[in-house]
Amino acid sequence: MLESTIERPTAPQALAIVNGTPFNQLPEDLYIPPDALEVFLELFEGPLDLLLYLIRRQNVDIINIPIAQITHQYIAYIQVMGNLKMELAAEYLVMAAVLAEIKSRMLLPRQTESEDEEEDPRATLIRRLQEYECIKSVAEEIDLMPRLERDIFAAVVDVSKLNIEQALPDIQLKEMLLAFQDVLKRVDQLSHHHITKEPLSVRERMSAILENLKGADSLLFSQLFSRKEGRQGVVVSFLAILELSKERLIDIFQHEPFAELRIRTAGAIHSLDGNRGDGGVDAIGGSRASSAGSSH
Amino acid sequence: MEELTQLVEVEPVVPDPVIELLDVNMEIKRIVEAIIFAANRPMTVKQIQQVFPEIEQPELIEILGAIESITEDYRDRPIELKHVASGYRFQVRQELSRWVSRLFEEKPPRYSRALLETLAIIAYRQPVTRGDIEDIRGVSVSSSIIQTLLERDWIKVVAHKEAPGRPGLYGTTKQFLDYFNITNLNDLPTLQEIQDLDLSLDNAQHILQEESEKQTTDEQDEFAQTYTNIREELGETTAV
Amino acid sequence: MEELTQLVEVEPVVPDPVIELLDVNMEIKRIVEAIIFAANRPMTVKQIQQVFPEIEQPELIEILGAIESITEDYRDRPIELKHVASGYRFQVRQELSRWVSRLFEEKPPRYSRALLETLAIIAYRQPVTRGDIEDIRGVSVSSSIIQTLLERDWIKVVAHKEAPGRPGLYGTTKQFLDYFNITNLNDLPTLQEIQDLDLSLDNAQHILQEESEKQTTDEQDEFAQTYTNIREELGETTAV
Repeated sequence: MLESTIERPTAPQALAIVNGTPFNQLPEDLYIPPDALEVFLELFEGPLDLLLYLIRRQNVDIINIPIAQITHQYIAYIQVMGNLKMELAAEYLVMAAVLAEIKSRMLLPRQTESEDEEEDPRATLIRRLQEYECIKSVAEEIDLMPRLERDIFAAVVDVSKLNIEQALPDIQLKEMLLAFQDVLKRVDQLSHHHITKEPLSVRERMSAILENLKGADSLLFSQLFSRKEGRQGVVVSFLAILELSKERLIDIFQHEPFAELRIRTAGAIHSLDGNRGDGGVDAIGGSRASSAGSSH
Repeated sequence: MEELTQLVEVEPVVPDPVIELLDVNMEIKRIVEAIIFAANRPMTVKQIQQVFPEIEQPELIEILGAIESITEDYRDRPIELKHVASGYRFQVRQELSRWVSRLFEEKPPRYSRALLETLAIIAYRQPVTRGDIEDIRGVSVSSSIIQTLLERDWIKVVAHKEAPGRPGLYGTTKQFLDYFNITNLNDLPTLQEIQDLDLSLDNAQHILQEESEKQTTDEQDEFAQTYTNIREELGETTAV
Repeated sequence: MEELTQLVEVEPVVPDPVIELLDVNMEIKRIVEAIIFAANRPMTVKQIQQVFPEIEQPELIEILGAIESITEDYRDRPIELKHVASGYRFQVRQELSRWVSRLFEEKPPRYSRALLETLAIIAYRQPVTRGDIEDIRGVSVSSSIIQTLLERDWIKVVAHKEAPGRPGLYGTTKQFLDYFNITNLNDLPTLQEIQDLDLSLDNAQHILQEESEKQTTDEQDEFAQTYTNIREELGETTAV
């Protein structure tokens, strides 16, 4: 009688079929608005949860589930929900089928032991309910445990004022050379660029001369040469001076005719602009001298 | 279970509680304290050791001594040096959280039952696949729950099961333990023992038959009762 | 908080610097300390006050007293309660920087191709302006690259070019030579050599051997050494 409730098609008008009797409308005192039912379903985490609820309402141990009764109630719920066109997770329907199977088995005369070797669906269900209940209860306990953000707050201490040295990236010489090789390849393709291949020592000396000039207004030509470097060193310095002059990075000038040549950075003119009083003449002389120098 | 084996590994214990306080090197202690404060994560003794330049690294035992001494120093202060799963951290004492929580406008995140149950299953039954979780809960587990747990670094894939599709096996992380302020899985609430099933079929049959007889008469009432109960429950919830 | 409700009824404390430490309400002090520790930003006295529930808010003067007392308590610890522009916060003492900084050391990032090219151009074409570098590279050079090279003391402004805007002329430094373990720029391969450089193992070896043979006849013996170094260096890369 009861087991037929699942298979029997519901009468179109019926809201629920309880014990084979269609309910065409919910009794007044049982009426739950559809949206409340939805809320109700959301209260449950699935069929096991709903079953647990139904069982606990009876105040019985899971082991002694009044299976027929629970099945009946469970299916009634499902049907009410189905009839209210609520979307019901498939799991709820599967559980209904499981319950119906258990019930039908119980109504049949007991089978021989050998056939009982296959797992008793009721035992399976009970074990699942027990396991789920255990998890459900520890989940509730875990929710109550003190936790970060809610009950536990880390002590925050500022470190932004510390002098924290960030490790700097390393470069291998070869990396730089490879990068430069690429640059040279690109430059070759853009033929309008021409990188002269003067010895590096000259370029280095150019930087060094400019560096030396930084501290002084000007230097004597002779101060740019060091006897210790020998002939080669003198040549390097001389080439560097010519190159600097050609690139208009320095001025070569004389204070008066036949005086020793002096060198200063081309930028020095600029700084003298600020002090017109003492440098105007020199500047003019300087630019003359520098053009003379580059014609060498 | 990588995580579990790590947990089994216990940090070296200070052997003699009587002399240790005297033995603590004050300079090391200062540095250890500064390191724990400055790190924005829990620090293990080993990690603290490695913050020291190589030639100046104190022994682990010295660091442990310092930690013990610092813990003692903060005994009466509103913050404490706490040992959680991934190391030591300073935190506000819990009895003051009522005050401190008011600092933060944002409400702390709340976690759904579905998420907490999923987390509990992973914590207690690890390593588990998503399928295992679904079996236990009786419903499918939404991807967003797994995603949230992974993003919070509470769970991770510890291995793959040799089964079709090679599903991931989930386990919990140290960050999960840190978040819940504990040092290892044993500190979680005890899982109730599942009662032994003694279902002699006779017995069951008997009871069940009785039940179903009773049911035929009571059925209507029970259903009505259940609805009433549920309605009450709903009344409670919706009232909240 | 019984104590606090009592406190609210009490007359505001007279700011007497002599007795104030004695007057500090210990419960308020604990809460103030916890609040400052838990806040992830500096807290003003007013902000601290407002963390307290309205009916339990201590007077500002009480909070100040608590702060003073806390500051005193931490006098000998490696962290200090510091008053900065936007309020009070705990910070690690400056003198422990050296120790704590190692906590934050990350794996150093890598320099970009653009930076390496810029550095090479400065080394080979010095003194050059940024404009010159851009002309050679065919693309603009970001200020941050120049800045990085300046900060590393690999390049410096050796002069300013007499041109609109008086652009700086960059050259390499002694530190640059030291970093690459060379004594002068001549130790670097010539432009021609670089252009011919083929970094497949055999060729590189070949060219460099040729070079080093040529070198032995040269007066400057140091060259040979440098080339050997470079060869080794190249050998290493190609072997990887």
